[in-house]
Amino acid sequence: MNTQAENTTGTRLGREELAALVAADIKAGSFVNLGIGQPTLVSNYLRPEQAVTLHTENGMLGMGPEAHGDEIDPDLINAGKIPVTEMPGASYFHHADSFAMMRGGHLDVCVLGAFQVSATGDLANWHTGAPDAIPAVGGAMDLATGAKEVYVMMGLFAKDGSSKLVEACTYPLTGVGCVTRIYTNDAVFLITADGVRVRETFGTTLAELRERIPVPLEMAAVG
Amino acid sequence: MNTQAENTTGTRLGREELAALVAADIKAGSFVNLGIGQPTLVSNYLRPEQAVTLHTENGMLGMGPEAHGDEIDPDLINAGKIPVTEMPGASYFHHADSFAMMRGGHLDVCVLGAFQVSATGDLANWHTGAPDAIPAVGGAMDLATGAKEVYVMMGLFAKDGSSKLVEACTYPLTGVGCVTRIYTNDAVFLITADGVRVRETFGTTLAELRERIPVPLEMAAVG
Amino acid sequence: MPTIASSAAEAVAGIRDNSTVLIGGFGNAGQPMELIDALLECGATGLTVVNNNAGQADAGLALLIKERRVRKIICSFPRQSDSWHFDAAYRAGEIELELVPQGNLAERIRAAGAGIGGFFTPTGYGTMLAEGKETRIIDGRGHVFETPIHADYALVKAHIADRAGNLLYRKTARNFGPIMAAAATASIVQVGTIVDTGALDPENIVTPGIYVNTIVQIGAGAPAEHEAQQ
Amino acid sequence: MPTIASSAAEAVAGIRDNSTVLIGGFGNAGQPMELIDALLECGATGLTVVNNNAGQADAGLALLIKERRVRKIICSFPRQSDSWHFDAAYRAGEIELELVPQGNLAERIRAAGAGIGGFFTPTGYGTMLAEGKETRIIDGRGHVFETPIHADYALVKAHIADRAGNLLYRKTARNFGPIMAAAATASIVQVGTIVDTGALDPENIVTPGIYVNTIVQIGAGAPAEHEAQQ
Repeated sequence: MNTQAENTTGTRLGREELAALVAADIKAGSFVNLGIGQPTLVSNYLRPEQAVTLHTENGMLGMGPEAHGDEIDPDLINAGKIPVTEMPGASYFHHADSFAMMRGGHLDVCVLGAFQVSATGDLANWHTGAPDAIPAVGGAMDLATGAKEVYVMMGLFAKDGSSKLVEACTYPLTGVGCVTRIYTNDAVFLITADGVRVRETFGTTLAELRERIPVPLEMAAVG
Repeated sequence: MNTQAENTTGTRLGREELAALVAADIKAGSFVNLGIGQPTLVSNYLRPEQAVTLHTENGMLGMGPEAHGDEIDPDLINAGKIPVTEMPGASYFHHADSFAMMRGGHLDVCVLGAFQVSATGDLANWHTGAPDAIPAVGGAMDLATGAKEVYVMMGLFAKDGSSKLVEACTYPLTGVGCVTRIYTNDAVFLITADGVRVRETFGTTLAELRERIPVPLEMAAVG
Repeated sequence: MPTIASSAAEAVAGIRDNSTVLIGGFGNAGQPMELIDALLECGATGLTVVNNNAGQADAGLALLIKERRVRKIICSFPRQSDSWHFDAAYRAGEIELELVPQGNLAERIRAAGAGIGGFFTPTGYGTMLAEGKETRIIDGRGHVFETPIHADYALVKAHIADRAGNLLYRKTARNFGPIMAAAATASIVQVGTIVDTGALDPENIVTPGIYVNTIVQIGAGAPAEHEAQQ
Repeated sequence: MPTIASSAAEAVAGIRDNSTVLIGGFGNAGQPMELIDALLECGATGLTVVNNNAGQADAGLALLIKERRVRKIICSFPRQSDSWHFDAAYRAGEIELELVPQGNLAERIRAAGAGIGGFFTPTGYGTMLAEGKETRIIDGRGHVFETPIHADYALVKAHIADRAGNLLYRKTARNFGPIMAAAATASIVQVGTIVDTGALDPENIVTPGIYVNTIVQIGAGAPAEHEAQQ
């Protein structure tokens, strides 16, 4: 909430700036799962004093940074199958316990990529729906369903210029009404019971967003 | 099955002889849960070469004999809350894992006491059904339902002389169709899909049993 | 990160009237006696308590029941030779009893922590404890539908905690502790020893710190021969 | 007591055609590669395989699929950059795919080992993976009914076993091993080291020996710095 006082900054955020913004928004002491891909970048911007504990769904709390050189241990990998390291206070557990931790609502935040998010927080991020695509879901549905807060990081517009924030998803759903925030390079959106709120914009305006996004938008109350 | 060749012995079994008989019938390498009370006696007659592993539902495999003197550790008790000891190869687990082990059918044998057993293996052993009784079930239903084989140890006749092997239980049930054998001081009964079979008698005869037990009885085929 | 409370009284101070409280222990093993005593002292009433038993003799949970702080108890084995305070409250109609087979009790607590909405179990099928419950035949076998037991608080006794809240237990004192810590909104844990984060082997953690909200060190704790490994 | 086999081939020799086989591992961590190779060698076919993935590159499970030994696969993430043998079999209509969200997959395996007849989970509700499944609103939230995945065999890789079959795992190689060992009628486990019964601390056992039928020691196993404690 520390960014709410200034609702618009001059330029569109870069990939790294966006990751830094998400990291700064995570409350101290949180337990967090970062999805594969862009969300993984967030870990580079978490400050030690935030004391954030990272969960990886293949059975670990207290995951450290990616392993390099001699640190690499084939028995210690993250959900993206990348070798990682162990932080003090880590713990290991089996897959049922790991997903129980997620499904049971014990993670504070999960950060995921997305193809589309609807105005009511429906998430589509696992399947293009193309008739010849071989589907693969992994832990996407479990992550979307389980965490207390689901933050999506995505580009706001698809390659054809269409909005990925939509009235209703056209891609197959990952979860219903699960997304609470959307972080994009152009703006941060809050999904609330009263509709979608724009928390801040980066190099664009509410009016411009309203033109391109087929969802009613209001600025969030500055608190 | 080593006793099937001689179906009748001269005298009624004592309490300890009955425990020894049950112990001798447990296959080598079995995982076994012994209920509170009379079934606990069975552990005194298990031979080391049988390599039977005892389970206690409060979270342990590899339970050893009752603890005495300096062996007593208040953190190491059995389901009857008696201090016990630990055998080499023991393991500890929490209550959900312990009952998962039972419910999942991983225990080979469970030995329980009973108020009544029906001809189809229904068990009544937890509640007298008296209107002013305060009910308490503990792990009785879980034990009855979970083990591959449920052996009952009980007196064959109640104080009023009535048979505790009945056509249908009049006491509240613990489990339906779960008992596979009944060990009594007078005879051993097998509950089979074809009805109740008398494996052996002790100081009585099939004819005498038929007079007092309101259930069709046949001798078991000698194997 | 869990809060480290300086006393049992401080640890339970937030417990409000009409809360649901899971209390660990099987017999005396794993029973968080000092936390229960502090709960009695703090005065919270109208409680729903989940425990394997319903109190014994004149201590702990039995005193909570004697003082009529417990509106309802969910347990598997209330009646014991020394459960006189429960017996009296029950016969007076001053405590509600929900009797649950012990394994169903454990699984219902586990389900709450694991976000499971309900499950079918064969245990209890065809008995009076299944009366009024949904049943279903699955693969030819009768099953009863059971629901999760969520709670506001868990009072748990563990052996060793690190400052991140990771817990080790000791022998059969483990019993309900791990599943209760996971099922409660806030878990309050008494331990014999608190060690620095990093002192426990990550392979051996039984309750990860994510499930622990408050830790309090009580007395000398359990025997010390099972030391933290690293 | 588990059997200690002298080779991977001997360990899997009993696996029959048309069996359901759980195969542990997530990526290469915890993957029982030598047991899978032996399963390929032994010739069993018509298999239903349960694994998180559907084989990678030209090894292990991918070769079983290439050889058309797998009639059906139950997994969460079949399509990967190097899943070409699965992709080919699937596009040819020569393998049946049951796609399950990873946490539902784990919970269904756990349910089989725990004797649970089925459960309601929020994961997947409202998605195409719930199509045709029973649903229920519980406490205002949509849930899907999921059933246990029982199996004839489990192939598991652990770190250390004692002769009673108690298992320790290593780091994230633990993953599906413990729940698969419990869900199968017969569990076949490859380990780096077999130690005498009594050499492992009973507090730290992850898979109790009751869930293990066959053990085989393979090679030097995993790095040895995580030694048996006592």
